[in-house]
Amino acid sequence: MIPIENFLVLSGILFSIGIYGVLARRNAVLIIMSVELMLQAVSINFIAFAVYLHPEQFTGLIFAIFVITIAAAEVGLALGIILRIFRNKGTANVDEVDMLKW
Amino acid sequence: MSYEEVIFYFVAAVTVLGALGVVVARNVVHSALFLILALLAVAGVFILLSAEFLAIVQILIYGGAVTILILFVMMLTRVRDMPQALDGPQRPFAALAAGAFLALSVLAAVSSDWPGETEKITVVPFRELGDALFRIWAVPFEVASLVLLVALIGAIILARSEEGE
Amino acid sequence: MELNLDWSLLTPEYILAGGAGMVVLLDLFWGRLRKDQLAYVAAAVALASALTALIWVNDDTNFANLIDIDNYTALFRVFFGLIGVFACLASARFVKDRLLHAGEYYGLILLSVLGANLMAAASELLTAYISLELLSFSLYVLTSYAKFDLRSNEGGLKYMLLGAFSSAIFLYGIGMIYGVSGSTRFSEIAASLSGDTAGFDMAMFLGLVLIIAGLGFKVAAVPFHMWTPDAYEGAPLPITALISALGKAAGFALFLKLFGQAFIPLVDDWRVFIAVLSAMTMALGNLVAIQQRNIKRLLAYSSIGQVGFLMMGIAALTPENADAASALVLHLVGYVISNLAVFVAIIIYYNWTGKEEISDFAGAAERAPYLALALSIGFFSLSGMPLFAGFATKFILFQAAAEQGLLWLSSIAVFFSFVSLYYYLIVIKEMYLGKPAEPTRFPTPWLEYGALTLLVAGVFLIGLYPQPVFDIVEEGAVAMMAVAEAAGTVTAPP
Amino acid sequence: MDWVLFALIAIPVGAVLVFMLIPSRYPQLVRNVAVVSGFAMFVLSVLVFVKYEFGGGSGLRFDLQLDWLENVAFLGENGITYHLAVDGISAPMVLLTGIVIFAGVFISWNIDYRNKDYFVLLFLLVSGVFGVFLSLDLFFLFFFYEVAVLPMYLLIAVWGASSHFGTFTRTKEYAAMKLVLYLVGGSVLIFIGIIATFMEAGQGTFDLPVLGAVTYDENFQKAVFPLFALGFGILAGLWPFHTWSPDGHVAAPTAVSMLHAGVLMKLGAFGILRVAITLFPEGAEFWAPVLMTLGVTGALYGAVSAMAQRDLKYMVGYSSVSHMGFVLMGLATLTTIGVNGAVLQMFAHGVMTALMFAMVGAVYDQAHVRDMTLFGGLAQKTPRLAAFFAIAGLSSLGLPGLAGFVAEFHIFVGTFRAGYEWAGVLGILAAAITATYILRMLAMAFFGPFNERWAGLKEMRLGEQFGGALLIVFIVFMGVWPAPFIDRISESVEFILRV
Amino acid sequence: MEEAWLIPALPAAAFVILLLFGKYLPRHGDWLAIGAIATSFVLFFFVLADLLDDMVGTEFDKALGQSGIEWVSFGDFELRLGFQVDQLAIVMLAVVTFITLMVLVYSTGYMKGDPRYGWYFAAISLFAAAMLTLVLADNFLLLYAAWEGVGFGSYLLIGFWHEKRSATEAAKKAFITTRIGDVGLLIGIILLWREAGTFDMSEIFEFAESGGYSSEYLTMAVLFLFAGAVGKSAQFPLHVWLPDAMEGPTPVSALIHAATMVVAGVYLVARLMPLFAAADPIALNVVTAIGLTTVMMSATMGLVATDIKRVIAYSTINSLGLMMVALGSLSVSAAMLYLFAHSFFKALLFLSAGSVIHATERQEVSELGGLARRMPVTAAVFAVGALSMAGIVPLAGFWAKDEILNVAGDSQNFVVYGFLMLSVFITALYMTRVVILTFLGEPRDREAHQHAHDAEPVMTLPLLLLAGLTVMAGFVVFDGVGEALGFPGGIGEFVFLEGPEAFHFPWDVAVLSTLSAVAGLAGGFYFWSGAAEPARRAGELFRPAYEILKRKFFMDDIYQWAIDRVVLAAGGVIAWFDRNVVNDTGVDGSARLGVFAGFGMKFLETGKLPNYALAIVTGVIVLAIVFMVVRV
Repeated sequence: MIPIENFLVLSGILFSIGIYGVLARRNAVLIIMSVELMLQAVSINFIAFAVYLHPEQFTGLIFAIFVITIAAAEVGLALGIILRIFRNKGTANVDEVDMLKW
Repeated sequence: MSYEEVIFYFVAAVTVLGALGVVVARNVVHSALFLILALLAVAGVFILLSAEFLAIVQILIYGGAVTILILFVMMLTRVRDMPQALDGPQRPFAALAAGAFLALSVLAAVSSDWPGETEKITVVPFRELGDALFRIWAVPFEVASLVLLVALIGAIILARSEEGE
Repeated sequence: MELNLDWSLLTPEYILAGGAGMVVLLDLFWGRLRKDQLAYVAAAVALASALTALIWVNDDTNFANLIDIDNYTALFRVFFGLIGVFACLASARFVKDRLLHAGEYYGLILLSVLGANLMAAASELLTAYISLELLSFSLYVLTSYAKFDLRSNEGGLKYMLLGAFSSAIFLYGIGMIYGVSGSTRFSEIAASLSGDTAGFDMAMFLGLVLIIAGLGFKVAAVPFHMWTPDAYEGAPLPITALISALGKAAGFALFLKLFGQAFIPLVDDWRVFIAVLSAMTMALGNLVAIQQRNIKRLLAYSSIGQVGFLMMGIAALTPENADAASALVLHLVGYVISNLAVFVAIIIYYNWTGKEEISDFAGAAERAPYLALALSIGFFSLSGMPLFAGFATKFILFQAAAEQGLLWLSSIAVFFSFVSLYYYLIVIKEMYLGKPAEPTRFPTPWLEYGALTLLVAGVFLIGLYPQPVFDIVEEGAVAMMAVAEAAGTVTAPP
Repeated sequence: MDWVLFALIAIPVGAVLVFMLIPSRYPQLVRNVAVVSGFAMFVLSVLVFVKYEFGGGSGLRFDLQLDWLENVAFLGENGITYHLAVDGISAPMVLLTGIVIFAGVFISWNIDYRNKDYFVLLFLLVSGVFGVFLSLDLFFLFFFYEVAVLPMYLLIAVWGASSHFGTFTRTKEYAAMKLVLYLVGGSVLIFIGIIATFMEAGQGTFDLPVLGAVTYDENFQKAVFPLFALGFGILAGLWPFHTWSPDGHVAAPTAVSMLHAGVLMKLGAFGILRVAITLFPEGAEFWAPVLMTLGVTGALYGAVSAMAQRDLKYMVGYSSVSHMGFVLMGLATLTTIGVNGAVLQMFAHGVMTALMFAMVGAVYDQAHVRDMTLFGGLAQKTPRLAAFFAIAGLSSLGLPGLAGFVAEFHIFVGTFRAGYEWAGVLGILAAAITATYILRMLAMAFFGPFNERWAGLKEMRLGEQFGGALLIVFIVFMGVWPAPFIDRISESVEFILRV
Repeated sequence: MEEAWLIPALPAAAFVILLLFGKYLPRHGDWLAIGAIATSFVLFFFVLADLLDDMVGTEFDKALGQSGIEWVSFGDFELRLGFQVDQLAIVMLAVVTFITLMVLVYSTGYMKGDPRYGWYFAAISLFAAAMLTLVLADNFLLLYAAWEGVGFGSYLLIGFWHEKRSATEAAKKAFITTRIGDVGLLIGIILLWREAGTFDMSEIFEFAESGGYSSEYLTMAVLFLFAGAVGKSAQFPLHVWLPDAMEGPTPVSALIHAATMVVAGVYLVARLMPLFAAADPIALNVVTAIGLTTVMMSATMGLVATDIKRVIAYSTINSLGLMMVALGSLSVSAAMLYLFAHSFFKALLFLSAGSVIHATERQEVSELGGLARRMPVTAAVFAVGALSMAGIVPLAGFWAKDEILNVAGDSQNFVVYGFLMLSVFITALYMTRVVILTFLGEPRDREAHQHAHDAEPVMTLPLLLLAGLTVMAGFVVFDGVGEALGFPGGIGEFVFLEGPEAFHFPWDVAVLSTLSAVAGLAGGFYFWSGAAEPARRAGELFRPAYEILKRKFFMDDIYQWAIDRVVLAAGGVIAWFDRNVVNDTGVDGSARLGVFAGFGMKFLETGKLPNYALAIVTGVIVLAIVFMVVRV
C-alpha cells in the first residue's frame, strides 16, 4: 500500500520542476512544455485525492479529465501564438520579445 | 516494501527523470522526447492510482496529440537552429524558487494529517464516471468544448498565413 | 440526491453561444455584410442575453448544484451582457478599419461574456475553472488579434504563457483545497473548513495561497500583475477595454464568491494577507502610472491601482453581513462603467488619429470638446471625484473596509486614490492645455458618442443617486452571502 | 422657505446645464445668463441671511432633508441624506458667497476665450461652495468640498497666467496642479477622518446632528481631530501647508482668485468649525495650542512674506495666508468671542480679499504686469481703482469702521481670554505688519510721481466698478454695524462650544 | 448732553456727503464742512452749559454725561459705543471744534485752486469726526476705533499731495510709526478688559480702584497703553514721524500735528490717570522719563532745523514732552492747561508759517528773511506765538509752562526740574532763531521776498483770533477768570485727578523760568541777528554735537537701517525660505518623491516574461511562508 504522501510528494516534485522550467527556459515552446509538467502534477494530485480521500465521488477524477483537456487546448493555442510571433519576429525566444516594458 | 511500492518508486523515478530532462536538456528535441517519457510515466502513476481511464486519456491526448503538435512547432520555428543558450539568465533564481516551492509542497503533503489514508478505491468504474461526466458535469463539459473551440479558432486565425504574407 | 437539470436556466448562455456561432457564420457566408454591422448583431446578442437574464431575477435555484441561479448571478449576467454590448459597439469601427476576421472577433467576445457569466454563476470550483479558462482563452486570442502588430503578438504571448502558468498554480491550489475538504463545491468547502482544520493546516494554506495567486493573476493584483501593462498595451484597444472591464469584473465576481462562500470560515486568517496585497497593489499601480507615456499603459497601471481598491472589499468580507460584498460590487460596477467610458472615448480618438501616446491627446478639447469632457469625467470618476460614480462607490467601499478594522487600509487607499488624481490630471492637462496638431474638428461619430453618452449617464447616475443601483447590487450580494449562511458556516453575530 | 437652500445649490447647477446648451458662438448670451443666475444667487443668499430667525438651540434653519442612500450595507435609516440647513455660521458664509460670485460675474465680463466653459466651471465651483456651507451630512459636505476644489484646476490652468521672476518661473500649470493636489491631499485626511468617525459613532448615518449628539471617546477625539483640522486646514491656508495659496491665487484668473481666496479658503475654516470642533470638543481642546501656534505663525509669516513681495498678486496672496492665520487663531481659542471673531474674519477677509484681487485684476488687465515697483502714481490716472484698493487694504490692516477691524478685534480679545497672551501679542504685531505692506504697496503703485509709462491706463470698467462697489458696501456695512452678523454667528457658536 | 453725539456726527455726515456728492456741490462743498464743524462748535457750548448745570460744586457725576448704544452683544461679551462728557472731554472739545473751524476757514484761502479741494475738506471732516469721537468715547473700544481713525485721517492729509514722493513716504511713515504704538495700545486695552470684563472706562477705573488688578498686571497694562500714547504724541522713540509729517498742507499741520491728534496721547494718559495712579510708580516714572527725553531731544534738534515748519514741529514735540512730564508728575490740570494753551499758539504758529509759505512758496529759513516788512501782520502774530512758546509773561505759554514746572518741582527730583529749566532756555533760543531768520534781517531770496504779502482776510482773520486767544487763554488758571466764565474756578478746579486744586503761584519758579526764557531770547538775538556769525562759529566749535543734532540723533538712520537690514531682510529671508524650503523642498520634494518612487518601480516591469513568472512564484512563496509562520 503506497501512502498518499508519496503521490503528493511526486506531484510536488513534478510541479517544482515545471516551475523551474518556466522560470529558467527562454524558448516559448519549452516554457509551454514546462507548464504541461505542472499540469501533470495537478492531475496526479486530483486523482490521488479522489481515490484516497474522497472515493465516494469522482470529482477529482473528473477534474483531472478537464485539466488534461484544457492543457491540450492550451498547448494548441500557445503554439499558435508562438508560431505567429515567429513569423513576425523570427524568434520564439521570450527574452527577445520585450518591446513592451516599463 | 511491497512490490506496489517498488513499482511506484520506479515510475516516480522515471517521471522525475523525464521531467528533469525536459527542463535541463541541451537540445530541444531531447526535451520533447523527455516530455513524452514523463507523460508516459505519469500515465503509469495514474494506473497505480487505479485510474486506468485517466491513463488512457493521458496517453491518447498527450502522447498522441500534444507532443506531436509540439514537435511540429519546434520544426516550424526552427528552434534547433537557434544559436543561443536555451536557459535564461535567471536560472539560479529559478532553481531557488523551485526548491522553495518543493519544500513547501512537500511540507504540506507530509505534515498534513490526511484523512482515510488506506481506503484507496481499487478501480474506477467507467460507467459511473461517464454518467457523472455527462449528467452532473455536463455544463463544464460543454464549456470545455467551447474552450477547445476557442483554442481552435484562435490557433487557426493566428497561425494561418494571410494573403500577401 | 436529485439534481435540478432544468436546462432552460442557462438560456442567456445559449443565446451567447448561439449568437457567437451565428456571428461567425454570418461573416463566413454573407460576404456583403459590412463588418461593422456584425458588431451591431453581436451587441444585440449580448443585449438579448442580458435581458433574458432578467427573467431569473429574485429566483433562487441552481443548475445541477454547479451553477447558482440567484440574484448574484442575475446581476452579473446583466452586467456582463451590457459590458459585451459596449465592447461590441466600441469595436465596430476599430475592427472594420484595423483587424481581420471580424466574425470570429465578435464571436470570441460573446464567448468571453459567456465565460464570465458562468464564473459569476458557478458555485463549484471545476465549473468556475472551466469558465475562467473560456474567458481567458478568448482574451488570449483577442489580445493577439492584431496579427501583424508585434506588440499585439507580444502582449498575447505574455498573457497566454503567464496565464497558463498561473492556471497551473491555481489548479494546484484547487487540488489542495479539494484534498482537505473533499469537495469542490463552495458550500461544502466552507462547511468542512469551518470544522477543525488543525490536521491539514499546511495543505490548506498552501492551497489558499495558490488560489489567491491564481485569482490574483486574473484580476492583476501585485505581484501577479506583471502581464497587465504589456497585455493592455499590446492588445487592440477595444480588447484592452474588454480585459479591463470584463476580465476584471468576472475575476472579482469569482474572487468574491469564492472567498465570500467557500473561504469565509478562514476569514480571520486571510484577511490581513488580502489587505496587504491590496495595499501593495494600489501603491504600485498608482505610483507607476505616474510615469507612463502611453495611454493604454497608463490605464493598465491605473486599473492595477483600482484592483487594489477592489481587493479591499475582499479583505473586508465578514460572515456577519454582506456589506463588504455589496460595497465591492457597487464599486466594481462604478469602476467598470467609468473605465468603459474612458476606453470608449479613447477608442473614438484612436479611430480618428491612430495614436495612443498621452502627448497625442494635446488639444483634444479643441478638436472634440465632447470627447474631452467625457474623458475627463471618466478620469475624475476613476480618481474618485464627486459628482461621478467613483466618489460615491469609493466612499462606501472604504467605509466598508474600515468597518472591519481595516482603517489603515482605507487610509492608504484614500491616499493613493489622491495620487491617482495626479496622472489623470496630466492627461486632462494635455487635452485642455496642449496645442492641437491641427486645428480642425473631428467628424462626430454618432453611434459611438451615443454609447459614450450612455456610459457617462451611468457615471452620473451612480455618482448622484446610487440608491437604486445600490439596492440592486445589495440584493445580489446578500443572495451570494446567504448561500454561505445556508451552508451553516456563517456564525450568527454574537 | 425650505426651497431656498435647495435653490441656492440648484441655481448654479442649473446655470451650468444652461451654459452647456448654449452654442459657444453666443458669448454674450452666456454672460447674460451668468448675470441673471448670479443675481438670483445674490438675492437668495441675502434672503437667507435676512430671513434667518433667531431662537437659540442648534441654530439650524431652513432644514431640508431628502433621502439619498439608506438601508443598504452599513447604512441605516437616513444613512446618507441630502440634508441642507443654514445656521448662524453658514448664513454669513452663504451671504459672502452670493456677494463674491455676483461681483465675480461682473469682473469676469471680458473673458473672451471659451467664456462658456469658464462659466461652467466657475458656477460648478460655486455650487460646491454653497453645498459645503449648507450640507449637514458629512458625506455631502465632503462631496461638495471636492466639487469646489476640482474645477480650480482647469480654471487656473486654462484661464490663468504664469508668473515670471528674475531667476525662475511659476507656470500656471504648476500652480494649478499644486493647488489641486494640495487640496485634494488635504481631503485625504478628511476622508479618513470621516470614515473613522462614522465607524466610531456606529449610528449608521452620516447626518451631522446625529453624529454630533454622540459622545466620542477622548482618545479617539484626540486622534481624529488633527485629521480634520489638518485636512480642512490646508484649504484654510494653515502654515506650513499654505504654499498652494499664493501660487494658486496668483496664477488664477481674477474672478477665480476672488472666489478662491474670498470663499474657498473659508471652506477650510468652516469645515474645522462645523466638523472638527463640533464633533470633537475634547480633541479640539487638546490640539488647540498647536492650532494656535500654527495660526499665529501663519499670520506673522504671511505678513512678513507679503512685505517682501513686489508682485501685487503675490502680496495679496500672502496676505490671505496671514489673514487666514487670524481665522485659525480665532478658532483655536475655543471661546465664543474668538470663534465669533474667526467667523467674522472669514466674512471680512472674504469680501476684502475679493476686492483686492478684483482690483489687481483690473490693473493687470490693462497693464499686463503686476510688479508694484513698475507702477507709480496710478491714483492720478485711476482714482477709483486706487480708492477701492485702498479701502480693501485698510480693511485688511484693521482700520476701525471697516470689516477687518471688527473681526480682528474679536479674535485678539478671544485669544487673550483663552489665555494665549503671547499669541495675541504676536497677532496684533502681525496686524501692524499688515499696515506696513499695504501702505508700502499703496505708496509704490498708486501714489508718488506718476510713471508716464502708464499714460494709456484707463479707469476700471463699469462692471468692475459695480462689483467693487458691491463688495465695499459690505465691508463698510459690517465694519460699522456688525450686530446682524454677530447675532447670527454667536447663536450657533455658543451651541457648538456648548456654552 | 444727549446731543453730544451730534458733535462728531455732523462732520462725519459732512464727510460722507462730500465724498459721494462733493464734486456736484458748489465750491466743492467746503461750506458744508465748515458749517458742520461750526455747528459742532456751537453745540459744544450747549454741552458745556449742560455740564456746568449738572455740576455740584466742582464735582461732576460722570454717569450723567454718558450715553450710548449697544453695538455688539452676546453671552457675557458686550461692546457698547458710548459717549461721555466730562471736564476733561469738554476741554478737548473746545480745542478741537474751535481749531478745526479756524483751520477750515483758513484753508478756504490756503487751499484755493487745489485740484482736490473738495477731497481736502472731506478728509478734514473725517478727521474731525474721528477726533471728536476719540474725545467723547466712554469706552476703550470706541476710543481705539477713533484713535485709528484719526491716524487714518492724518495719513490721508499728510499724503494729501500724493504726487510728491516725499509726502507719500511721510504719510506712510506716520501711519506705520503710530501703528507700532497702537499695537501696545490694543494689547493694553485687551489686558484691561480681560480682568475687568468690560471696555467701559469708568467701570475699569472702578475695578482698578477696588484692587481688581494686581499691581504688576496693571503696571504692565498701562505701560502697553502708554505705548499708544508714545506713538500718537510723537514721544521718544516714536517721534520720528512728526517732522516728516510736515509734508502735508500747512493747515493740516496746524490742526493735526499741533492742536488735536498729537495731543490725543496726552489726552489718553490724562484720561487713564486713575489707572496710572493705581499702578506701580514705575509707570509714572516711565512717562516722565520718556517725556523728558523727548523734551531734550526735540529742543536740541529744533536748534538746528532749517525748515520753518520742522522747527515748529520740533517745538510741538517739545511741548508734548512737557505735557507728558506733567502727567508723569500726576498733574492732569497742568497737562490739560498746557494742552489748551498750546493748541492756540501752536496752531497760530503753524498757520502763520503757512501764510509765509503760501506767500513765498519757500519754507527753508535759509531762503527767507526780512519778511516782517512785507508781511507785518503775519510777523506779528508769529512773534506772539513764538513768545508764548518761549514762555514769556503774560502769554498763555507762560502760565502753562509755569504750572508744569511747578508740579515737576513739587513731585520730581531736581534733575528733572533742571532739565526742564534748561529746555525752557533752549526753547526760547530756537523760537527766537526762527523768528529772526524768517522775519528779520535781510531777505535771502529776493524774488520770493518780492512777491510776499499778507494773506487775504479769510486767512488772516483766524490768525488774529488765535493770536488773541494766545494772549488770553492762559488766564484760565485764575479762579476769578473761571468763575467769571461760569466755571467753578480756574482750570485746576475744573480739571483734576483727585480733587480740585486751587491756583497757586510760586514766584521762585516763575522768576526762574522767565529768566531762562529771557536768557534764551537774548541768546537767540546774540547768535542769529545780523549775519548770524556767532551761530556759525558755535556750530563749528561743537562740530560733532552739531552733526548729531543735524542728523536727528541718528534716529532716522537707525530706523532706516533696521527696516532695510532687519525687517525687509527678514521678509526676504522668509520669502526665500517659503519658496525654496517650504515649497521647493517640502512640497515639490514630497511630490517628486512619489514620482521618483514610480520611476523606480516601473523598472520592475522588465518586459521579460521569465521575470514576470518569477514574480508570481516569489509572491506565492513569500505569501505561503508568511502564512505558515503566522499560523504556526
